Amino acid sequence: MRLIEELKKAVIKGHANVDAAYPPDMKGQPGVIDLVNKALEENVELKTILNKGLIGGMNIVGEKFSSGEYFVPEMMISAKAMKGGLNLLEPLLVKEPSQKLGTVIMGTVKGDMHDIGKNLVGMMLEGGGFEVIDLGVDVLPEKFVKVASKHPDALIGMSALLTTTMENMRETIELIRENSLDNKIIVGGAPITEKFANEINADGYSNNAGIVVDMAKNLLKIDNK
Amino acid sequence: MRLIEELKKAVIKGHANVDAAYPPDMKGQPGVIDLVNKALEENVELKTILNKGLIGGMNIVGEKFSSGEYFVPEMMISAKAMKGGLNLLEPLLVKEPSQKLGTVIMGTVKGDMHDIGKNLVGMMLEGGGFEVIDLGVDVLPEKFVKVASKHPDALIGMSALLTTTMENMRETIELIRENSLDNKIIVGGAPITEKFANEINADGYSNNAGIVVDMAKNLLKIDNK
Amino acid sequence: MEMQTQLLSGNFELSIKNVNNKIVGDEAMQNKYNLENLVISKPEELIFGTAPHPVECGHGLVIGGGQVYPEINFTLPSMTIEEKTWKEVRKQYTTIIEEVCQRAVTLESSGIVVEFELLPPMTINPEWGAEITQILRNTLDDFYEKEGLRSALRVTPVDVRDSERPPRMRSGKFWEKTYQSFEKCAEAGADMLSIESTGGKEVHDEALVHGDLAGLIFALGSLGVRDMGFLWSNIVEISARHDVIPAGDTACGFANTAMVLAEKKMIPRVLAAVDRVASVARTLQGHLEGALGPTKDCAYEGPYIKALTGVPISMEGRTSACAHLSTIGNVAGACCDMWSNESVQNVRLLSANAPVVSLEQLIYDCRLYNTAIAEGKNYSNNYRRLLIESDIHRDPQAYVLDPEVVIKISQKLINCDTPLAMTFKAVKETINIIEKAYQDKELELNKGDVRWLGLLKNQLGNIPKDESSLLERIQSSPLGDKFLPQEYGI
Amino acid sequence: MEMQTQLLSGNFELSIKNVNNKIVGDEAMQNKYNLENLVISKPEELIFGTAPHPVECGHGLVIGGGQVYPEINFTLPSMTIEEKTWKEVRKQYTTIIEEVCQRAVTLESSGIVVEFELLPPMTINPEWGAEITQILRNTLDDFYEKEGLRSALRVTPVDVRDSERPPRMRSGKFWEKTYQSFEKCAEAGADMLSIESTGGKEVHDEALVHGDLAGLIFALGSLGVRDMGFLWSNIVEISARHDVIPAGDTACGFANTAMVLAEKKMIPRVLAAVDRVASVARTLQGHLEGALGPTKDCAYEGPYIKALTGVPISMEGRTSACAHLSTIGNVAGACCDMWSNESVQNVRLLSANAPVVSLEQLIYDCRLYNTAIAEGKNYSNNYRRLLIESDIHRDPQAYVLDPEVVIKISQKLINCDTPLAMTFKAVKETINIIEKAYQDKELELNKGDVRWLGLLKNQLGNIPKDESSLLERIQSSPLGDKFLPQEYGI
Ligand code: B12
Ligand code: B12
Ligand code: SF4
Ligand code: SF4
Ligand SMILES: [Zn+2]
Ligand SMILES: [Zn+2]
Ligand SMILES: [Zn+2]
Repeated sequence: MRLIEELKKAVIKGHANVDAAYPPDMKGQPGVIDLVNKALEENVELKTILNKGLIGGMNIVGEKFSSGEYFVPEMMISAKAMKGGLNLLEPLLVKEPSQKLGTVIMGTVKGDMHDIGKNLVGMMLEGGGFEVIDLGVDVLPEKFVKVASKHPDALIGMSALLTTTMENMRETIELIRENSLDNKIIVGGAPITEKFANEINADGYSNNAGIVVDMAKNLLKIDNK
Repeated sequence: MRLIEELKKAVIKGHANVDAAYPPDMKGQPGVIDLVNKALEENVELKTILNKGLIGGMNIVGEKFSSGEYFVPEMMISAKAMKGGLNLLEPLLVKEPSQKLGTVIMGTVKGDMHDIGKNLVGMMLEGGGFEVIDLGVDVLPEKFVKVASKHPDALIGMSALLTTTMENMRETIELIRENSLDNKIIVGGAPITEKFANEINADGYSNNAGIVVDMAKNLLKIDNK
Repeated sequence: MEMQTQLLSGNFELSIKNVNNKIVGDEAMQNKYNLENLVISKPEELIFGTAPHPVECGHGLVIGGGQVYPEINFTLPSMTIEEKTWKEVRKQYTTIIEEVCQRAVTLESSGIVVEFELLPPMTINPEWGAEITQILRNTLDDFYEKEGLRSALRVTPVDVRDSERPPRMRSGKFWEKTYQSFEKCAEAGADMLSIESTGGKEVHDEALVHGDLAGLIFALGSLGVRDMGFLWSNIVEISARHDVIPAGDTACGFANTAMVLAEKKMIPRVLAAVDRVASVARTLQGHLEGALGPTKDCAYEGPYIKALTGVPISMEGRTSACAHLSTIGNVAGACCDMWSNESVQNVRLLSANAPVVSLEQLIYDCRLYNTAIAEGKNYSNNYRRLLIESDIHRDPQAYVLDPEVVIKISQKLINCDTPLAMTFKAVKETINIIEKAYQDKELELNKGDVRWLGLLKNQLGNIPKDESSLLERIQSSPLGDKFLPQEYGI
Repeated sequence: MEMQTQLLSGNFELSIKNVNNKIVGDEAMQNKYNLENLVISKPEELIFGTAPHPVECGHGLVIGGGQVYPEINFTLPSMTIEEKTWKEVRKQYTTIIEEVCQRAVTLESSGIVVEFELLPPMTINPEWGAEITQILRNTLDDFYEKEGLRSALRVTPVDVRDSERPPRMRSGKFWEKTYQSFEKCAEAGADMLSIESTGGKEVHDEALVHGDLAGLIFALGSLGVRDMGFLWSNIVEISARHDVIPAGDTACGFANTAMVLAEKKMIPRVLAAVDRVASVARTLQGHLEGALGPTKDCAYEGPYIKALTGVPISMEGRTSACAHLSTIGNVAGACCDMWSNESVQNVRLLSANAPVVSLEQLIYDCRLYNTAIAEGKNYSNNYRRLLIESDIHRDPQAYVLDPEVVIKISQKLINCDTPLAMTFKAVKETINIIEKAYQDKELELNKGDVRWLGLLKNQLGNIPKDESSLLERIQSSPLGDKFLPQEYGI
């Protein structure tokens, strides 16, 4: 379908709507919002707009980022453009569980203020169809427990950038388990190694935002189509 | 006593006997053997010859080494000269336990061939009055157990220089304990840290041959006079 | 100085404090920073080892007085810092400093600078930071007395104001702790005080990952400058009371974050290069308040500061690869007065603990600098050229550190009306110079960087230049609720 | 060549093997090592980046052909190597090589050499060593194809013959495993073969800690040379069969042990310096058998080998501080053709894993060498002078690496009748040259070293010069039962 291809391209290029100045070479052309509206008018199936157009476009953006062609700002812009389209679809989509892939609780651990990596991971997860509850930085173990107990099926993602706060991950995981919560837990951040992740009994580890979506799908047993 | 002072000096200078060419500036002067013989003729108390002359001299050698004035070869030469003197005393000394301070079983662990550090430590211990049983290099855990079971009061010293053989120390210590042996165990070698030593339940650690004698005395509860 | 008043009023102190300091030479401070002329205006005078305004500190070390000294940094291995681990923490620092001093003696270093960068719990508990400062002080003194090792101690509290979002910069517990930490460390024996301050960072971080030039300029040229004014007037005051050197700051949380993100291919290198030069007015503000140098090791904007003010600078390059990878490992040394490893954990390597390894590498680097100086102009010029030439054609971040380029851009930075204007100028000139270098085939750029050079130019054309319109634009964007205007005297 | 026959007969092969190798240039090998003249006889021609007999290997790298290449080494972090950890071992090497190659690409290195030094279990189980070789080979090939990264792989089995005391050098399980390890690694994709061989070390270790010069000379000039003859004729033969480069050996177990002991103040530095030059005849023997270079990175006797034979050499200095501290960090680079970090564990530093950090540092070092070469004679000479001058006046070990001194001593080493005579000559000349430099105030020595200079001179006067008398003296000393004469063809 030409229209969906056009929509996909607008997502890839991060062109939000006809008036958006970005990217300079698409000024004046229809953007994501315009094209989603047009598709709705033409009665294209919602699923197609969502999966082929919006998410399909974001997947390409992710690939371009992994291959070094795109930078984070470009990914941000595309994500924002895509969200604009998503907002139009949301009221129309039936609230079925199938529609949101799942929930992820993200936070940087106690004592640590670094959040660039955590935010990036969160963004990728949102782009991949997850709902992200961002607890921010310097998150106490008790806070993780509190939120997790409300979302027993959610994946928990923790970030730490300091060698002196890594240990707080262990503490947090222990407290979560002591509270008999069995949420899956993934960890990351520059000083974290796979070995360390194993040692503290995390369920997943990655030093790469690119593969986090797949990891989340695996852990939450979501069909990886 | 002049004579004992002279003997002490001969030990310090490593001058074995009147004919010894080392050190060049003492050629022709009486050496350790000559002076011990003279002291015996003059009926100096055995204990005085041993503690004030021979061991007293070696203590100064140890200090000179620690302060950077002496090198290992000079320590070796003094140790050898001292042993010459010791050999003369041995048949005369009553075989009391007080006379040998204690026994140390030394070895480089399985898979590791580095022995310079181990030998140095062994030498210091001998110089300090201990009997040293040297098991050599690449010593299997079973071998340590076998020898230790014959010497239940002996201190065990293990050396490892490779990051890939450090773990064999742990294995060895575990096997020793499984065999219900409670010998004190000390470890060392370039990659070993105090933290690691604690982790594998060693009783002592040092990266410095200089302090090993004191450590051994402490662990074996020998009066540190 | 006058330039500042137009924009920044109130709690922004503009006269240079009359610090009871140990600065060498007797020029009135006022004359040094008129910013109508460059203190160093010829590229060939922007050299390693010599600064127009050297600083004497510690056991008679003169920084910028004709020699380059190693600056060694270190941090704890993986462990927590709390009551129950404190004994171990003390032990770690005790061992590190002894091993490091011993190696400096063996390698006959003519002097060393030790930097102690506090970790957050040591600033939150100012006594802790002071306790470690004391340990380092005592060992340095011992080695001076027993072995004649000359040394100086730089102490760098953490800017814990960054611990809340949005951060409070001039009030609240975290600001109080930061202030106390300076006070206590100065008492405990620091020779110099520094900080990696973060005012404006809450906006800058966000702007960076969005590639938003307006946000970057506002964060650095408005918020950053304002906070530096506030913060450094306080540090200068504390320094004067304790007779220590108020040394300098760094745009670490800004331009180095950009550098590290560029290394990870997250943002384009041209953006990081532009951000670097855009940070000059911000870091400069500390010196306008009375900071005497040496600048912080990780302030790669140092060459600009040296040209503008004449203070000595600390830099780091290939030997700080243990702390951050970069594409500017050699050129960073072209005009340094100290040479640092940035930071390394106290972990055991095959030879020795990592801080000892770093120090050994720094000492060999300094031997090269200092032998070149001793052998005369021909040698030092030649060596400096190697440092420069080997890096600058491969990356715009290296290119903007070429002393030729530094002087060229700095010429445009004097006589600006306000720090914000200076920041705009820096961005504009840097974009132009990079573009020209690329066209002249003086500089390689990859496709993404070329695309971004265009995007940046485009953006720059659409940003309001006066502070109040810029503020308005930022406040109506998603960046608006990231910061508290009153905490910047706005 | 004739010089050898007098002493060493039998299983000692003296003609150079006609290897089907990739050597550049077409001179007959026989002419290269007549040892009647130096191949490089002027100090100013003993320079970095260029060797009279360059070696081409891997993906078109020419070693000694006008550029210095980084040689990166790495080893496992603390872990055991056994059946049940083998998966993790593979993974470690896989990660290391990928990260290292990626960084080389980012920093646009014109090429890299990777050295894989096996650990003992990987030689005892030759398939294991081969498996890792294969992993490295594949990744290097991938990066060549995808990213154009030029590279070469040096593989270095462990000399496990040293696993028994006294060691069997020419028979038994350990020799067989060593031989198989070469064979299998060559098959698995090595471009060059090396070893840190240990023949004579069992005597040398003991002699070293006793400061016994007769023992050192015998260990190096008799046992060492004999074993090098045996071992390298085999390696050359294996290399010919697999079309790989028989590269070179090192006196690591000898002179580097001495260096490390001197660093720990266990033996005097003058003894380590003498031992270094005394190792030349031993390492040279490998090249007489057909080793083509580059010598092993840790062979600090390399400059002598380069002067005598013209083969390219790998060296290491300040950037190998991660593996051993030293006092020769700069001068070691004066005439290197590759520049190495010696070894570093794969541990995480603040920026990246340690091998990546080392590689980055090496690449910046190489940028300096290669920019100096590119800028012309004036630059490369000046830079070389800095490397030399900054080290040589402080330590005799550095002094004997000054190209001036290397050539002066090497002149005396040619035209010796036997390798043992060469070793005696090396000891004598080194003692004299150090003494003179000390008297001329060209070289600082501390009190202990001065004392030992006298002791060494004294000893040298009392050592029998012919091999059989020397052997007799050694056999009647405590060194006598350390080695098995028949294992050296005695
Ligand atoms: C930017 C930065 C800062 C900024 C933070 C800005 C921010 N809002 O985050 C500022 C300047 C504020 C800062 C402050 C400090 N920092 Co800082 N900082 C950095 C720096 C330069 C980059 C970190 C970064 O953002 N990287 C980019 C992101 C994208 O990478 P990442 O976080 O690793 O994330 C990736 C992966 O790890 C993974 N990931 C991350 N999280 C998660 C989570 C999950 C679930 C998963 C699956 C994956 C995942 O995916 C991401 C994408 O690929 C690093 C240096 C470095 N070389 O990393 C130092 C560094 C981390 N900081 C350091 C230090 C010491 C500090 C300070 C203590 C400095 C001081 N003395 O003042 C303070 C501490 C403040 C605090 N309490 O936390 C040290 C840590 C040393 C140590 N001992 O541990 C470092 C290593 C610098 C150094 N070499 O010394 N820092
Ligand atoms: C000499 C040496 C050798 C000699 C050994 C000679 C001998 N007879 O011992 C030779 C050349 C044979 C050798 C071989 C190898 N070596 Co080696 N070797 C060294 C070297 C240079 C010096 C070690 C030494 O003797 N130091 C001097 C002594 C006095 O110090 P020390 O042992 O630490 O001992 C002191 C203290 O630690 C303490 N201590 C020691 N033991 C004990 C015990 C007790 C109970 C106590 C209380 C104290 C104590 O007291 C001593 C006095 O102060 C080191 C480099 C280095 N920087 O240390 C590498 C080194 C240990 N070797 C190394 C390697 C890799 C090897 C080989 C695998 C090389 C190869 N690929 O062929 C083989 C392995 C052989 C084997 N299976 O063990 C690596 C280890 C790397 C790793 N991953 O762990 C090192 C670190 C070199 C490097 N930087 O890469 N090696
Ligand atoms: S490592 Fe580099 S980027 Fe990082 S905090 Fe230190 S200086 Fe800033
Ligand atoms: S570290 Fe240095 S001394 Fe050691 S084994 Fe390697 S080269 Fe030989
Ligand atoms: Zn910094
Ligand atoms: Zn070696
Ligand atoms: Zn090596």
